Amino acid sequence: MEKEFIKLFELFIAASIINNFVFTRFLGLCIFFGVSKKMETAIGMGITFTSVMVIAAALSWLMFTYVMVPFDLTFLKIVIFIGIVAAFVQAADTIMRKVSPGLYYKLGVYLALISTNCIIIAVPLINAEEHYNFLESLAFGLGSGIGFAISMTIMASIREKLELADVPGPFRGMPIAWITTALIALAFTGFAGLITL
Amino acid sequence: MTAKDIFKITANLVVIYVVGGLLLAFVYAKTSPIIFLKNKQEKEEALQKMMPNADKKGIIKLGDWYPHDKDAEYFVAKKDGKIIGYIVQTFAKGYSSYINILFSVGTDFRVKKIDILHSAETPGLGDEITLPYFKKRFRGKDLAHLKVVKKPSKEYIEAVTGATISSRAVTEDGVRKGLEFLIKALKKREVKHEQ
Amino acid sequence: MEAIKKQHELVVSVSPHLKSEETTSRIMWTVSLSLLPAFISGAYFFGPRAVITTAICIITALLSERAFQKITNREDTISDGSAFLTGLLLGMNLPATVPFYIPIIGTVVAIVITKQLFGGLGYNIFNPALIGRAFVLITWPRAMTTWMKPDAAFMRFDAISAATPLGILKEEGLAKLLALFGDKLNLYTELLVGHRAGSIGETSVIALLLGAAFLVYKRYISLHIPLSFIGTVAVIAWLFGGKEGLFTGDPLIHIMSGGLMLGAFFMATDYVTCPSVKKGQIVFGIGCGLITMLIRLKGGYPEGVMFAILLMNCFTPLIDRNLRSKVFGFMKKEAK
Amino acid sequence: MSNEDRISNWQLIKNGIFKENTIFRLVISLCPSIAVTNSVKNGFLLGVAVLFVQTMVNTTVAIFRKFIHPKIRIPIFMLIISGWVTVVDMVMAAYARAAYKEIGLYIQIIVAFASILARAEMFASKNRVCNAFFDGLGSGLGFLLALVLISFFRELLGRGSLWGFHIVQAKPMLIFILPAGGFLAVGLLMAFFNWIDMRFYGGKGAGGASGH
Repeated sequence: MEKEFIKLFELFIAASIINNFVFTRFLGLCIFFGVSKKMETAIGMGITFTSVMVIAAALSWLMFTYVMVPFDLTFLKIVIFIGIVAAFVQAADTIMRKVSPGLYYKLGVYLALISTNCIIIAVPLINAEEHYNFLESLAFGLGSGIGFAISMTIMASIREKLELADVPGPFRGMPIAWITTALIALAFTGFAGLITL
Repeated sequence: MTAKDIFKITANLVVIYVVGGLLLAFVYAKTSPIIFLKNKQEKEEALQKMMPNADKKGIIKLGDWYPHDKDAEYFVAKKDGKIIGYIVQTFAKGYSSYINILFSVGTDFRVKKIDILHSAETPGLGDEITLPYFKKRFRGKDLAHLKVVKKPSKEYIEAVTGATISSRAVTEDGVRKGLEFLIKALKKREVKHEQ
Repeated sequence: MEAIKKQHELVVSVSPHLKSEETTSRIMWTVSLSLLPAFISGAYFFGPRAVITTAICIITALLSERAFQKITNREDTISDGSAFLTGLLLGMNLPATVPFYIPIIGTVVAIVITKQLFGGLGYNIFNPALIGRAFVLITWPRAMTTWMKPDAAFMRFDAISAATPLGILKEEGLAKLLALFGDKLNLYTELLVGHRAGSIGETSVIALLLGAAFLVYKRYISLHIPLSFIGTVAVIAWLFGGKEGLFTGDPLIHIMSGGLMLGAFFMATDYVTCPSVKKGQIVFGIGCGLITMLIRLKGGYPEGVMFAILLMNCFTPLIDRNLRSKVFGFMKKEAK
Repeated sequence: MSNEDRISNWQLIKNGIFKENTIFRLVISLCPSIAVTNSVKNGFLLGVAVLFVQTMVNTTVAIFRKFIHPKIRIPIFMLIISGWVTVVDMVMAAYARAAYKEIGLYIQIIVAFASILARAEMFASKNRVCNAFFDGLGSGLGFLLALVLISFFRELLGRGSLWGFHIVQAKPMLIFILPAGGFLAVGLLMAFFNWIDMRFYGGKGAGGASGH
């Protein structure tokens, strides 16, 4: 029991920090660069993403294990997973608008962006590839989401500071953001080898 | 939403699913046997490479074992019905990944060949365990000499410079443990046979 | 009124909090001067190669800063000493025996990419010297982890390679380390003096402390970051560093080996890349200490100071921002 | 959009490659620009996969454009995209096995590329089949070229080789095949294109500076 718990914890840490989606797996870059200009949006996005990722991981795990594997439909995983994500996002959108308009006002805008984002679809795909069990899938989804939120928060805070900086012309905007990310990724390589999965 | 709309949406979905389903089923039917065959072929080739002397169908699976809770297999290699050695697949905990190793031993339990099937060690350092110069160092080593030293050595395994952790993983956690397991497993089999 | 004053203070202290050109350059040159004892000790133990490597770094730093400012038509700021200091720090963070292209490329990365592209001194997010070092460490891992055996023979060019104390501790364990150095007392003395393998400027604890004391006396650095950084390392080393369970580790070895002294006093305290609020500095120091020990005890690299400082550099704007926004929140309440 | 019917097919291709280059100008669908560009071969293969998917999706959408009900058009587009991605995924798994082991995940992730959905929604659903085909071809080619360009630099600097063949006899700069070097290479290349744009065409460095 304890061993399993440690494994879940390791999986969580590995997904959030060591194999951080942005800095070592290069996923979710569009959103990462697009939405990390302002702190508020970055945080809102982080929260929305984390929750959607966990739920998408759970739903697609259930679907994968109880429908796709028994009926030998695993070759359709791309179609089915994107369908699940899109359907869930749509449902969340509708429900949030009805139940909690305040929250919808804050986070709803990001929901629309989610279904065309690679990290949401990557989580179920990696879960299926690695044959994680239910809890492991959840831990992986949660870790990935939190790791993504952390990286966006860091990036937003740095970019807010960079607004004051006198960056040379051709580097303004996107290029300097990429170079900043390169340097953060360089710092994150320090975590390499921390956990072997 | 009019009845016409509903009809159109339904028709849309039906057509898309039917056309898409047919297309995917067709591609799947074409590719899946190839994927399956190639997987099998690759595995056989990898095994044959470990034991070039063995007969074409002479490499037979003996059983499964679970180093680091991962699924691995071990095999016996025969030539003209006579056992000429064994092949063991194993996993070792490396620097930043589990290293998937395949190695073969003769009937004297000295290592013949090793191969790294999968690893994700540090480029430029740890991943040199996959290079021939390191893999060659294993030839002829028995259980007692599967030990990593950091100096040039013919007797033991010399570590890759600057990558002691990866070298040690392959040698001690991987091949040595695999060999220990093999010897034990074979003994158990013998006992069973005698009964 | 109180709140307004507070806000005012804080705005002033946002980096770069160097009030004028003159102060900047005086600070930079003084810090460079305070690194002199450690540099001399490095030159003494590692011979002429150490001097040459450091000199290459400094010259490349000055040249690349000048070249960049010329190309982009910017004001020449070479005399403010910051490029000199970056070059010196990077040189002191390299092993003495590296091939000559390593200090050159490392310095260019440090000056051009880390500092100038972000708008020059005062705007860089990361410590330039450390990014330079991380870049070359990852690019040429083998050359950057081949250490030279320290020896006091001054005119000596050939080098015998040796492992650093932390490297030995990580791979072979404490017993081997003690066997190499004789006994514990001898180990401590050698670490204190700097007679061990390592980067040029990081080995001699005494020389580094001497320079640090000078800076503290001059009030150029405060002790918030160094003390919280070293303190955290000590506590964690004591708690988890031992093989026999909790509370059996030896904090002194961890404090005196590796680049901790150099990092904690001279690099983590870099004005531009550390938080400006005192509370934030303590958070920064503790974070550095935690990450350093996490990497030393569990990670792949034997030494974690460099990565720890760089990682906390990422968080600096966040720390600054959060500790500042609290003050704003407080103000809002008062206004109501 | 109706007057765009007049634009020649060649113009459509050129647009996709230069003016609306997915990675350097529009700055979307960035994930593979680093993930698969550590060797020219991987970059090329993923580029081809995207080219194929983009062209086929555009064509399919254009064929069915009158038939698809506007209310459910996005889900239908997603279905079409994921169908074609599955096809590419299975074909690659069968015939390009060595590369698939490395870039398989990123091939599957093509399904979530904003650029493909955007092209289907903004162009293919409103234009004739032929135009949509060439538009997809152009945008796919632009993507392919960008990937090959990035991976050219990264493999040359990082391994001293191109397409697996060793050509430079110097110590390679390993960092360029690692994540950090990938971000750095793309950042520098973007800045370079901005510089060209500003220096020779008097632009404001559109791709970079607009920043999204």
